[in-house]
Amino acid sequence: MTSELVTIIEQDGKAQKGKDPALPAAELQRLYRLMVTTRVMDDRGLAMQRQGRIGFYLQSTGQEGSHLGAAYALKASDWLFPAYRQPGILLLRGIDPEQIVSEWIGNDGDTSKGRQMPVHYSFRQANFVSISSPIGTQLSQAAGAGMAARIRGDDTVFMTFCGDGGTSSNDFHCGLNFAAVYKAPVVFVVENNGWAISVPCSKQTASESMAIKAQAYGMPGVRVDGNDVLAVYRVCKEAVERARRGDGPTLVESVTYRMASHSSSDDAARYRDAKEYEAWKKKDPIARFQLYLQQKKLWTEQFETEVVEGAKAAIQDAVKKAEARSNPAVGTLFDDVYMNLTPQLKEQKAELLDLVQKGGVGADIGAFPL
Amino acid sequence: MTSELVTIIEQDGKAQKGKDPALPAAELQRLYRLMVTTRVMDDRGLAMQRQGRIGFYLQSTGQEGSHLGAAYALKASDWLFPAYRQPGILLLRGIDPEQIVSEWIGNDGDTSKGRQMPVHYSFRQANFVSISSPIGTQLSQAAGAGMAARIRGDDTVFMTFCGDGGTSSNDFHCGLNFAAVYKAPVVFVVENNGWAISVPCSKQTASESMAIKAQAYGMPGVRVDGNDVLAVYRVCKEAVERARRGDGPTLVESVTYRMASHSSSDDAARYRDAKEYEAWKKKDPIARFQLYLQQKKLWTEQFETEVVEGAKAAIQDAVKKAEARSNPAVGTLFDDVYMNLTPQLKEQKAELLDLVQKGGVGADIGAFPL
Amino acid sequence: MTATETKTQEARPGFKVMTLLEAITDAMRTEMRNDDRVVVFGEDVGKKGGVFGATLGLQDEFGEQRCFDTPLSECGIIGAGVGMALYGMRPIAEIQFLDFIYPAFDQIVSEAAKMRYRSGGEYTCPMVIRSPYGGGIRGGHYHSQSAEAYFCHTPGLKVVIPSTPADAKGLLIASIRDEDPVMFLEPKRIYRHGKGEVPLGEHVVPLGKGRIAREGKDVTILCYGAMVHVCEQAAEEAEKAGRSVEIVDLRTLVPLDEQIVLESVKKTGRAVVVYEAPKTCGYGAELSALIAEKCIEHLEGPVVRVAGFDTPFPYTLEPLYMPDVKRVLAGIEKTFVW
Amino acid sequence: MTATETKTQEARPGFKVMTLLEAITDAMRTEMRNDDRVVVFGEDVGKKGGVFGATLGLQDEFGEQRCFDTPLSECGIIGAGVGMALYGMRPIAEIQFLDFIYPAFDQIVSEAAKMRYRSGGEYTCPMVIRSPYGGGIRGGHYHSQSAEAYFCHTPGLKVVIPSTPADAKGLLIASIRDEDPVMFLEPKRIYRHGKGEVPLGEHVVPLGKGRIAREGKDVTILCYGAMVHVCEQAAEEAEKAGRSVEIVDLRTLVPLDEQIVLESVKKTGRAVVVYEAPKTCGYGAELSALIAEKCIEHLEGPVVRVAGFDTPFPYTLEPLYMPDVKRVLAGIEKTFVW
Ligand SMILES: Cc1ncc(C[n+]2csc(CCOP(=O)(O)OP(=O)(O)O)c2C)c(N)n1
Ligand SMILES: Cc1ncc(C[n+]2csc(CCOP(=O)(O)OP(=O)(O)O)c2C)c(N)n1
Ligand SMILES: [Mg+2]
Ligand SMILES: [Mg+2]
Repeated sequence: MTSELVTIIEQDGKAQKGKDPALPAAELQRLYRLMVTTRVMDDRGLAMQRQGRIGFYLQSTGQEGSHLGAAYALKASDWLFPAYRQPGILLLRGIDPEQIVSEWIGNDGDTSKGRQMPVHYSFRQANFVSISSPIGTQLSQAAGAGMAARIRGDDTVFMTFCGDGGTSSNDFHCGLNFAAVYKAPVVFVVENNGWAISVPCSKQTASESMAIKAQAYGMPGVRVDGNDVLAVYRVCKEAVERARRGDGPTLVESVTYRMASHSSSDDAARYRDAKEYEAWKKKDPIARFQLYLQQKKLWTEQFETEVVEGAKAAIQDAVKKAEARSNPAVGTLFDDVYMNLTPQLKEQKAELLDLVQKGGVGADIGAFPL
Repeated sequence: MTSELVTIIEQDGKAQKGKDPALPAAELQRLYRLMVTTRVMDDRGLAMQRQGRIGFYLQSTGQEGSHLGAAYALKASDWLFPAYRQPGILLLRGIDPEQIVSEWIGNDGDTSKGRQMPVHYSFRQANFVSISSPIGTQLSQAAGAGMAARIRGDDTVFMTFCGDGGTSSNDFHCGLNFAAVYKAPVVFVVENNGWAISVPCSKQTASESMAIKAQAYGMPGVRVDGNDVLAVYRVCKEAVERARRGDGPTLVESVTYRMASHSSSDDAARYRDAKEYEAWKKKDPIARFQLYLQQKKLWTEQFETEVVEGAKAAIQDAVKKAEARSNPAVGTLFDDVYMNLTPQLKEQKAELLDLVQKGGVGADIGAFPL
Repeated sequence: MTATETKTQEARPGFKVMTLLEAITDAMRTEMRNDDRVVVFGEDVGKKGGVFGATLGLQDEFGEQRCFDTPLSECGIIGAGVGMALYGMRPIAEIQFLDFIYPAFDQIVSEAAKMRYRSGGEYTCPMVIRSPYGGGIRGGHYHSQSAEAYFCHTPGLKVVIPSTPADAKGLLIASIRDEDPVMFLEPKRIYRHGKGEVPLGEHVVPLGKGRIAREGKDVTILCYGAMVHVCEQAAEEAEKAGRSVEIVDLRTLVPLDEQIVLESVKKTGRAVVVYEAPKTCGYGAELSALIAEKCIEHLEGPVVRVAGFDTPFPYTLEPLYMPDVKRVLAGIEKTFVW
Repeated sequence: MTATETKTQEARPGFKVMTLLEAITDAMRTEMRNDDRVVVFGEDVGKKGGVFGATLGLQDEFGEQRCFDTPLSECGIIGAGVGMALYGMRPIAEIQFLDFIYPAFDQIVSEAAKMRYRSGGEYTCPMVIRSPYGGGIRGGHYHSQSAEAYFCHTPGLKVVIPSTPADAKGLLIASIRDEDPVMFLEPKRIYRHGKGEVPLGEHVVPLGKGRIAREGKDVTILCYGAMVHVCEQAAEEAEKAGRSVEIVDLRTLVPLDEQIVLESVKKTGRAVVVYEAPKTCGYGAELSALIAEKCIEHLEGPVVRVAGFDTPFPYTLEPLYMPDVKRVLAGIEKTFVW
């Protein structure tokens, strides 16, 4: 059954009978802290963009439970092929927030050396594959990585994300098809947040759900309440185990909501009804999980304060350190096109360095703002 | 239910109760004649390729019932976006066989002016859109044409074909998605003939059928016995009517078999079990339809002789006339890139004509055979 | 003030001062009023009016049938556009950023470009593919690319790039009326930079004709899009140093106005080719090759290219990647002293 | 007999006489034995051994895990290949005809080419994309195209085209061992044309080094792939008319061996660039531009291009479309008399 929506945490914060994954108290609190820290970080990111301290930002507000619940089902050795709206996973995998903020700035502490716009992270240390802007391309790559692991006999599992818009991409089609044909150990998580910038899900596809698309590829499809971190965790855990057993891929549709505008360049008020937002606000995944913790007596005001203040302090510290860093060196412009500089790149590099030394080059970029 | 296989003509040639479309006798005989003529033409095409009289050929043997049954459900004003294995439709739509053979040769009687390999027909007079080699590209185009007709308020229906291999293409995904989202009047016919050159259908997709893929797009999917011309006709007729009513697209999976090698360049014996062929040979759509006609007393030995000999004579006549034609004129090489020659093309044309006049240009092409 | 800018906001009668972006909207509006076969579609072009606002107001005026959002599939956008064109419409497909056109590459190069030829002229594909392109807005790796050379190397496509508001309108209207597929690439860096007088209503700038953006005697700069403005600034500087610079704004890359290029180079004897795309195999290589083939005897120095580097597009170091005034000046000098 | 052919079927010890196609199979077999990270996949490469037979025997020897058929999706083939490479394999993806690579264009130019750069070197994509390309086999519109320029204009990709059996093996092995994505384009017209001695076992021809296919004094021809053989025939003819022709076989288009090109042109003072692809913006434009930029003072005539016309690829009139001996000879003459 693909259209049923799997839920665990009820309105009152109680878990549905027999469905509570019963995680240890410390783990539950850790998950909560990650969700809160993700939101704090996101708020800070947007603020910095508004202050002109970074050029762009994109929030995940409302989707913290979805991506954290999903990735929490993995082992650290498992790989992620993310989209751009799963920043909490970086925190889950222990990335230093300074490195995250450095990516926003594109400074010399950025693992990507300032090559991409903010929030397009790459963290090899966390098996977190470089995020691409083109929608969907990670899906077929995840399939291929899964095929490779199977060929090599590794038990690595691959989790990849896309949005509702991403289901229309070429790579959704071939990625799911390849994964199913080769029984690749991949979990495809579609975070259906209702919108692809200004295009509502109803104009994205006429199918009755995203999960049902799994049938086209002969793999199981599951719909889960994406604002219920435990439900997402439980569904993904099963999918991860299935993959690890060698039984192939699963499509998970995580039904959630993009509570913010698409990005700092967008204003959702221009195309979206405020009422829709209000309705979803009541289902905020953080509030919902808080209720669950309350029920379990794992939440107090004091805990809350500690979590929020701790998060703020950590991000503040990261911003401070990251902002003290410098731009990547000019010469790095030519690195990493290939493993080694070609003769052509050497010549172009020498020419540029020469001009830079003479002064003035690159100065007029500000003349044509958008 | 997408996995049931719709059939009408039973083993003994009788129609299943209540399912016989009860076409007039003359129409049934006409359909039979078209199927036979298609096969005769295909046999002749392959023979000509073997004799070195044309450069390439690709047969539709075993699939005559499938594509003729499907296209028979259309009005003449409806459009076709074909793949390359539906030659019978040309005969159905009254194309002069001389024009068909001219296309094989690529002579000055070819509507495409010798620009494409054999069997890549284009017949505007028959609303038969130019066939492309790249697999699947016609599918999203058919969706777009359907969207256009809807916008303009026309009641044209669009039928498009692809193979089982074609279901893996990018355009299958976006074509079906767009058609469903915009309720475009399109009938997508997947002729599942078991093979994509040497790749069996089981390696093409892990889905339980091709028809079930319709669910991913929120449109009906139907599986029909592709070797039963009446069943294909009936299923497509319903899909065409649905489209014309404004209720949107349908996916029809026509289950059939490629009885020949993929093309004149291929030798199926290298990868395919002869037993499979033998089993399908018993389900030959022409023999099956013949049995039905016998049951209806519409078939006699004499009728058969007349049909076969008539077809052979018509094709023989076409070959004779087409072979008497000339190559397209040298200058046509530069036509139809744009509506008018650009200055660059004018210059290139003048240069070539000059060299041709001096003699010898183009002579050494034969030096490097494949 | 350069020839392509108007400092005052007042326009002559029959004209209006607009940004390049507004001129593009105006062109579409004009043609949608003129011809009901014209439809506009793409991601976010409806209610939102496009991520840059190029389609603002069109859905309101023409309804959801003629200006509509699509699913997130460039392949579907162009494939459907080809189908519409085949059926007799005049589709205008917006690709949100040129960097995202590649999923549709097959439909463009195998289908739109070749339909007329492969069908012997039976089927044609009059459609416009509009897309913002180029750097200068801090868009980083995937919101900055200049991919024009791919399309220029594809027979069957026309490639048009405006550099002023008036040209943007006139060239877009000509593109919509053209009987063949046109890649209409919009230099997003100058979408809102500088304004210019644009004729109201009917205004057609024919495809295939370049323009002399600045007259000069000593050296010719060949350029298009946002680079025209960089080159104009560089020319001012060079003038101070005693070099008289002629600037040819190509406007249409395919078909190219060879005559205007060759005449200018023959006159000045020196040529600098400026483009933002990676240097190797960029459109500027074609211009250099043309000169090397057709007027080498008039040259008094090497044909110099000032281009993007042969790297993907960077984010932080973008100001160093983009050809700027200093680099253009250095290029000019190389044609004198090498 | 040209330098690249062997009339007799006997080879020296340690060598074997092979076709270019056999040399390609041999290279893959050699590397699959050497390195178990190497896998080969694509449409029909398994049991059938590929539509041209390039993978014949590989599935038998290495099993279905290391040589396997894929669904009919170039996008999936390359996307999966990128994923495999990221995970540490050495994938070799076969695209059945280069004309069919466009559905995968996004994965190639946005992903494979940019992975190292955009991830700051954290993730790399060492993979080989093999594909038969070019005309001369009566393949018509969609089985004949030469698309190398698209890839040469894409920083992050290397582009390799062999013209002899020995080079095919040595360059393919070098490509498989390369740490970056390589487009390995195989001139299908000469797959089985002429045979040549090929070293058995280990044989590496480094990327980025061209070769002088023929020495001469009066004029340089720059070419690659099947055109090398056409140019060799033309050179023989020209020799009879008293023109001494030097032929540079580029072998690697990116990174280009600039030195061998510039040295030859400086020596002869004349250059003809020969390529099959449509003329405008083809790779030959880059070569002309390079010459116009770096050694114009050595030139005694225009840099002439002999190329495919700016039309899609035809079927019946193919012999007129392809640059042939007569057209190359006419091109040579133009560098002397213009
Ligand atoms: C191939 C491609 N086309 C267009 C875009 C521009 N774009 C960026 S995000 C976006 C919407 C994505 O929607 P969805 O997949 O639902 O993800 P969400 O943003 O909702 O998380 C679009 C159209 C792009 N990045 N890539
Ligand atoms: C995009 C693309 N990739 C590869 C090919 C080469 N090719 C031609 S036909 C074919 C198999 C098609 O199989 P299917 O869709 O099942 O159609 P059938 O031939 O069985 O009718 C392949 C791989 C092609 N024409 N286009
Ligand atoms: Mg979304
Ligand atoms: Mg098939």
